[in-house]
Amino acid sequence: MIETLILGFILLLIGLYAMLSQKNIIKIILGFSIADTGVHIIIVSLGYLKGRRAPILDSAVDIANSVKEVVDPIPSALVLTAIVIGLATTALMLVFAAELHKRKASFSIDDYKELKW
Amino acid sequence: MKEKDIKIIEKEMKLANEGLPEMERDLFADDRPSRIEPLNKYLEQFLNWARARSLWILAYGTGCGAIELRPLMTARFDAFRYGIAGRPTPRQANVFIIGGYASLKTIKRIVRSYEQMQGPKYVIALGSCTINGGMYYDSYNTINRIDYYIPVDIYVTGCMPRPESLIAGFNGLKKKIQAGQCDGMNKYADNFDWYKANQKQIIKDWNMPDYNW
Amino acid sequence: MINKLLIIIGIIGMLLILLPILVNFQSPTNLSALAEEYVRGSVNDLKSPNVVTSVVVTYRGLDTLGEVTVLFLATLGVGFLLENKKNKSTQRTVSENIRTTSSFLVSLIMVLGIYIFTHGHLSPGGGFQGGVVIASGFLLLILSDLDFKISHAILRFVESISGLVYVLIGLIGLVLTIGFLNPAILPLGKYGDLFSAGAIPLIYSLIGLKVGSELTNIIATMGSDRSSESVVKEER
Amino acid sequence: MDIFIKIIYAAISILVATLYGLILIGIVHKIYARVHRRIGPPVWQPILDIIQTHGRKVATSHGIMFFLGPVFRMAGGMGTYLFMPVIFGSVVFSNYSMAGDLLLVMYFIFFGQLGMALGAGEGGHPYSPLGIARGLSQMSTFELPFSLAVISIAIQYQTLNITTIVAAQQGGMLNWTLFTNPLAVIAAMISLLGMNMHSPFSLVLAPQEIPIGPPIEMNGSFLGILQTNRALFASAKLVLFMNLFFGGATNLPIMMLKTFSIYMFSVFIGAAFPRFRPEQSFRFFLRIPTLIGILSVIVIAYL
Amino acid sequence: MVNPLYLIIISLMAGFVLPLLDRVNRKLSLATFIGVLLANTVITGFWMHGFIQADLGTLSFSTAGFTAPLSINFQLGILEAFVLLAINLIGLLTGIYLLKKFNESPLAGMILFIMVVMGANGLILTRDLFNAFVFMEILSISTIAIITLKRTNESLSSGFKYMLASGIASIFFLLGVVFIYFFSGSLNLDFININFTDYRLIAVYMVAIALLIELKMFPVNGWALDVYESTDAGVATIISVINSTAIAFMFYKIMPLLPSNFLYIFGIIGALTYLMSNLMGLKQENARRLLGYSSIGQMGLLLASIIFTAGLEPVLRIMIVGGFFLNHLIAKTGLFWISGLIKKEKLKDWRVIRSNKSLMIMFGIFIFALSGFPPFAGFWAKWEFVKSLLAGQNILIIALILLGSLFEVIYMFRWFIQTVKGEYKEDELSIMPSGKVILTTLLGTLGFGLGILIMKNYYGFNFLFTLPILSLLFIYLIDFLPAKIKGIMSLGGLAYYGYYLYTLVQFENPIQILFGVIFLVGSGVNLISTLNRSEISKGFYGLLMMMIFSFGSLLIARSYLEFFLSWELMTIASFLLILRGKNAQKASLMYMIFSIAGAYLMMVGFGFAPELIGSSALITGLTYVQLPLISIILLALGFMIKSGVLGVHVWLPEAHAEAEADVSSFISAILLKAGIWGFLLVAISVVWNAPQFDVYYWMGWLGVFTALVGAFLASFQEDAKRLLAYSSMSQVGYIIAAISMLSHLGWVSAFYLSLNHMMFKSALFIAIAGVYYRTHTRNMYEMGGLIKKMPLSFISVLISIIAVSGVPPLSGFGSKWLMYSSFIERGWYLQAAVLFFASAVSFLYLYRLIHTIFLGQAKYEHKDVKEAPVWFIIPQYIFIGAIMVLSTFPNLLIKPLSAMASQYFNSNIVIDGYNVYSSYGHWNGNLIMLVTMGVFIVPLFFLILFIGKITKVKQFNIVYAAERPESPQTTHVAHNMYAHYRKALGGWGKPRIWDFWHGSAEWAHTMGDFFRRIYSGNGQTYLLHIILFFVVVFFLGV
Repeated sequence: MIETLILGFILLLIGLYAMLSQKNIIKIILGFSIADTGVHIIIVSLGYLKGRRAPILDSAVDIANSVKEVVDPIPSALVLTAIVIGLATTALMLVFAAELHKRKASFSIDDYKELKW
Repeated sequence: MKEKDIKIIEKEMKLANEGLPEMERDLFADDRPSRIEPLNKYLEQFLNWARARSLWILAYGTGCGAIELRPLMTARFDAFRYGIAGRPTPRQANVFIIGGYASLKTIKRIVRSYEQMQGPKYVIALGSCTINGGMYYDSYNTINRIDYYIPVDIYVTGCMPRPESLIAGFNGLKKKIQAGQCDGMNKYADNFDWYKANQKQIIKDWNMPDYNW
Repeated sequence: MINKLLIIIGIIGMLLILLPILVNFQSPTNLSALAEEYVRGSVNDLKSPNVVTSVVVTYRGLDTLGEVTVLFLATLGVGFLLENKKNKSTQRTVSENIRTTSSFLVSLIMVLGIYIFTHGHLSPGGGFQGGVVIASGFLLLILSDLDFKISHAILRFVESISGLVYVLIGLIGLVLTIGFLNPAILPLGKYGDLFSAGAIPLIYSLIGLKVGSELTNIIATMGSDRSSESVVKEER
Repeated sequence: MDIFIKIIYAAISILVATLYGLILIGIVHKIYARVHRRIGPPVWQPILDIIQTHGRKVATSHGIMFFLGPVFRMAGGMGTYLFMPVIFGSVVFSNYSMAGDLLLVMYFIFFGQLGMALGAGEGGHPYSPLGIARGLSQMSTFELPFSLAVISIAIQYQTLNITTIVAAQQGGMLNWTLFTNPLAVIAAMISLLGMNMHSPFSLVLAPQEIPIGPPIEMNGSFLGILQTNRALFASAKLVLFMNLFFGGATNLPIMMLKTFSIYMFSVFIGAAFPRFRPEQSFRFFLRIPTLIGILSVIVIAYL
Repeated sequence: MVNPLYLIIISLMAGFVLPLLDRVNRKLSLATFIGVLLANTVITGFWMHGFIQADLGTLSFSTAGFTAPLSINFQLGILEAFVLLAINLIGLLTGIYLLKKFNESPLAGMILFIMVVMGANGLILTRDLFNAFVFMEILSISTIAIITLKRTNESLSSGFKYMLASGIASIFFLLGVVFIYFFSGSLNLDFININFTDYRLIAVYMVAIALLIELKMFPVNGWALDVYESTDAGVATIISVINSTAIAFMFYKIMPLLPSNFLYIFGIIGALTYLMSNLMGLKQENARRLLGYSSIGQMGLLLASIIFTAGLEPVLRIMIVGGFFLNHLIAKTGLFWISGLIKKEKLKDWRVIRSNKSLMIMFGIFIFALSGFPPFAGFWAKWEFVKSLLAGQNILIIALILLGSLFEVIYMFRWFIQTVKGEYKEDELSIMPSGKVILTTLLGTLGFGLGILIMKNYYGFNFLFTLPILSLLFIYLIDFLPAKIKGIMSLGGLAYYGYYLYTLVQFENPIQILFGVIFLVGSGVNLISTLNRSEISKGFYGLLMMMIFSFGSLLIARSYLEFFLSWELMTIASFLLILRGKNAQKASLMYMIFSIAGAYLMMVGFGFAPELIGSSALITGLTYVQLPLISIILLALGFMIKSGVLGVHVWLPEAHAEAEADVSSFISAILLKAGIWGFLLVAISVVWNAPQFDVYYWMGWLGVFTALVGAFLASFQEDAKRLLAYSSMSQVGYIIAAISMLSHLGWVSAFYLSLNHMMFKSALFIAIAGVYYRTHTRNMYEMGGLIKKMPLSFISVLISIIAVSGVPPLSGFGSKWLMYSSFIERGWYLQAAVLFFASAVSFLYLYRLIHTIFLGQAKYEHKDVKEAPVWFIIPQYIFIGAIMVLSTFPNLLIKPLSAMASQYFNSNIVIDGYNVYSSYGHWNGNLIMLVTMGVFIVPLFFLILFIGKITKVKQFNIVYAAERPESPQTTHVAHNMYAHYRKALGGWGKPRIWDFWHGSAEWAHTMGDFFRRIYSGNGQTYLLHIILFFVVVFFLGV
């Protein structure tokens, strides 16, 4: 489904742009989340087949002819894992942000360059 | 005498070099000058002949008489035709011209330079000042008689003596040499203690070795 | 300025790189061979109507195990970072309405969560979804009930035990030489039943417990950590 | 038996060369005197001087190397002389030229200089090393044009053997290297100025700066030997140049005539020019004469 | 065998169970922790063993009861087993290393550590792309979390930067994987069978870029540096080693998917990373960050090697990639561990390591290993890699890698030297836990053993070639003995070695015997001078014997590799020997840098060279191959660097001057000859197989000007040893020019001069060593008048300088005569003139040497100086005796030398009795000697007869303008003796070459400093780098 794919790409780019341009760490993390979501949307929309149903073979689906009726289950499976991993990453990022803030009372990424060169 | 005693005496014969700082005494020779006899009469005569014709002046202008050496060596009087040539170092010269009065400062250098000349060596004393002090006879800073300090072979009188008289003096020296009468070196060695005493009496800050080899 | 320019160049560059995919994108008309295999296999081999669940729990079970691990690691990391920072000072008050309603709702949410993960192989949903739902229940409790204290020890215990059992179930398959994480260690049962599809419901339940406890743990840890504010105040 | 005769011949040869060299120095004094409008000493004055120096009754020695320095110097002079043929075709004056070629002679020149430098060095007088430093530096610079000239004639005659080189120049004046390879001769003659150490290249003795330089502590017989060697060495160098560039000599008078003429070249230049400063001298040799030398090699080798 | 899935299962179970166990007892959890790591290691060890025992092929292990495309499968082949074993072993060791730390910190640390190892294991094993993504996430999340084991502001912020970068990377990876699935319909690497062309390219590109980012390629690696700098040493180890390795392996797995042009670009990026990170490392002063730069560089190298060895046969490929990998693994682990033990940030503060000898040795081992020295794995890998790159014509990559390697050597050895030579104060001492030290030592030994293993088993080196290393080890074992005993043992060993080589190995070519004499007999005699050592002299004899035996191996080497191996061993030994000097820091560093540069040139040169036929010694083998021009130039340059030819001579004076007194003679007299030996070998191959372009003509010019410039520089030195060093340079110039002539007479003169130079330069250096031993100064102007105190030394110096100067009648003239004859004969006229000039200039320094030391005015402080010790006198007089004999009977030498050279050229010298005839002239050494003695004796007797009464006067009895001298210092003309000459030379006298190298060094540092500014420390900038990198590389590839 091209529309959702475009949406995914837009979200990805917006997320990346936010990560690059925003100085606030929280906003950067948000940017990451947006980009991540974009990626998830892209994954799902790649697996979508027009006019088909979710890959749950209950009574609504003709089991014998199921391969013709359901969408690709793999991207769905993948996205499930990806979401959880994204969640974990985001959580860890946020904790880092909190911990950093605790030390310098600043959310600006420019303030955290003690180490360089 | 036993050999041991000779050694002791030889050791006593060494010069003390007391005027020198402790550290430097080792750096100077401490032998006394000694009398040297000619080996062979005929050889000596031949050598004296040659010595008389090859007089090398120590180019050290000790006093105002040194001014006369320039015309002597240059075109007008040309002493080189007699075999008289200048030498820049006492090691190689055999004639020392005391060019007039010797101040207390100069006498020290004169003694040192004289001692560093290799014998046989001759001294020509120039002008009255070297004989009796001349016009500086009563100066507090000049010595009156040079031959108290080093043996002189020829005096050339005058104040100043002209180059002509200097040449005459050289001729006299030559005759003396050829006759074998110029023995200043041995005279100095024989009377070394006397000369040294005289020198030390007049040179108060004696900071040289006792004999400047 | 140059920085901004470079960012824009970078983003435009990305766009240019990604654009050909969009331009050439053609929605597939058929499932890929692998997907077809999965769809058939889910029915025939695993007796699980939810193909996604089959894929997640069985075919790509190792992924799921890894995913659980990632979450576990995140929990650990969060705990590791925020440790020894217990600061209970709070000035917030919560209204009676909210407290009452939430305590009522929580039990429903919990039941829903359990439902979701136990029916993972039958209907949309599964261990993760159920776990998240359970955790949201706890979140509600934490937000609404100020005195609510959840025991980290219990959470960890649940977390550990469920993780351990999950691995052990997998291990049984390996020991029986039918493959690591093979749900066929239990009878497959009848297609469409609650107790069917072998160990899938069991695994999903464990995952649900684990995810629930892990998320709760994260939330609780983060929630209990308000020390940052006080530090800021001191600094000012 | 042969070898003893050879030794006697060599002794005669050296004696002649030394006497000739001494007279040559006497003549130079005379010429200088005439230039100064003086009468000057008799031509045998150098001989008298040598007798006088040897006649000194005492001598001071600074040590073994000081003692051996003049010996080295003399040996260098004698060796240099002995390793080349003096008179073409003469048995008496062929010396020990069979021991080696031109390279040997060129390097044996250093033997005496090095020994003397060591002897003078042990004298402990600061002027000695100053003079030696100047001398060595200058030597290194005039060796360059000289070596170029030597290489040039080596290419020309296809040999480094002095006797062969002389032989190739026989049969008329136009066969001399002077005419067949003038560029090499110019380069070599300019470096001869430096070799002879007459002003303007009298850096080593430099009477007004470092009075007589290295031998300042030398006295008595040491000086006598040095004086003797100066004569011998001068004639040796002149013989070398004569052999290489001026057709050699077939008998003694011609040899004397030729060497005298070569010597006069540097003497007259010395009488007319004041002394260079060291760096001026070095630069001089490294510029024009070197270029001429290079040119001579290029002309001979590649044109 | 155990299913590799257990690697994952055990770790996971442990991870889940540990929180419970920890409630019971911390000790229990620690035991579990170590148990898991141990179990991993044992499992992989068994697998590795199994793969070595039998060819099991590649095994596949699927999960969930389904086969591959359906389920996720693991693959285990020998490659996987090898990498797994390595990282699990390092994991185990690092785990032990960190045990104390873990005991004190929260439990999470341990679990995270296990998870890092597990993630790495999974990443290596899995064949499923998405599964790889999961493991990569496990790996990076656990790594990031464990970074905060050391809780500082820096580690937190660097961890955050890491998160951002790896977040982006994981987005790329995920997208890439999904696209791959979308295009190919499969996630399993074994089942992806479409080409990713045009718009599909982006799929694999994204995956690859994500891996490159995680691999910390330049310039997307700023965050990694921060992490390395800020985190705990053990954690840095696992990031540098375990994490990176797993990802590199992942990259290896996806390589088949990538189009070749992109692979090439990635390879270049790898090489560029190696270059850039090492360049930037130059400017670094923080030890941990420096290690970070080095780690990143090594990863770049690893990546490049993975990519560029793709076409090779598997064993060789494992050799190269595995070699680099193991080398990096061991060395970097060791260095990071040491950094944890030292607890010092600044490089120069590492000098406290001197308080712990074994740690210091390990530090050295790691540095040498990292710099690619034999016998460590990196050496072999680099050798083979360069060779294979050359076969593929990848010159650019070689240039990048070797340049990078050079920079690495520079900073590594600068650090090493600073560390082992720096003085430390007692209060700086840190107590180092012995357990960790033992662990580090174990690791170092492991690395060493591995290298030896490769050497023995892969290449099957002869015992003789391992002898240098074995002798070092052996003497290290008996190092507690007094120096004299060790010295005598060494002499005995050397004598037997020489005998063994002569009788049993049997040289194929007489030239080998000549150089054998130079190398072994020369060393033996020089060895006598070392017997003067009264202290124990720890390490000295080991290194010395290592150097000498490497000389021997150079002689008998039969292949390029044998030669190069011996060459590098020689470099190590000589470098360490030089380093033993008191102020040798700068000198030894310069020596090392130039040696390494030379070695790299040689390596490339050998790479271009065609294979040798048969197994005869190199000197025979090279005759039959035609070296290409480039090979000739590179090899010759490499050898000339070692001989200190003009332009690259700057190391030479420093090394000679600053080495210990008795070492300098080895360096000058013998080590320089090793360069000559190599140069000769190249020349031999050119003689019959002349290349189109007469490169040797220009080398001749180079040699000639080396001689001239060396002579001038020697004349302007104040330091006696430096003077001799420049003199050596000058002499080597002669030899090089003579060899370059490629003519019979030229080679005879080169051989003659080589042998002569060995003798007189040894004598001179030992004499100066004796003087230094007594006066404790090398400045010539501080000496003077020593002839009366050290007459024997004086005589030996006198004879030697006469021999150097080439004044007849001593043997030096022979060389001069041969030289000029050959030059004129060959038609090199202007060269001959320059040599003439040089030899005239050499009088300047020779006189200066002997005058300012032995003549002139003695100083007060040297009043009580005695003659040099007898151990210095004996070797001098052995050499002097040899010189005298050879001077009197030159034919003893000329005849065999002529025979040696006539193997290659038509002989055109005629030897008739004592006469030697060339086509230009002749020379009779015996007669010259007799005549000279005669003319010497005549004036001597004359003088004795006529001198009259001699008064032996003393030092100050000089005419001094009627005054007495003030002091010896003001009376001794010594300082700046040739000032006038320098003035005359004007602009030519300026040290331009020195300035050039200084300028280059400065420039490199400035460049390093300039480039490292991109690492602004801002996490966002790093993100920008990543995005731009992504875009730029893509468009580059397309």
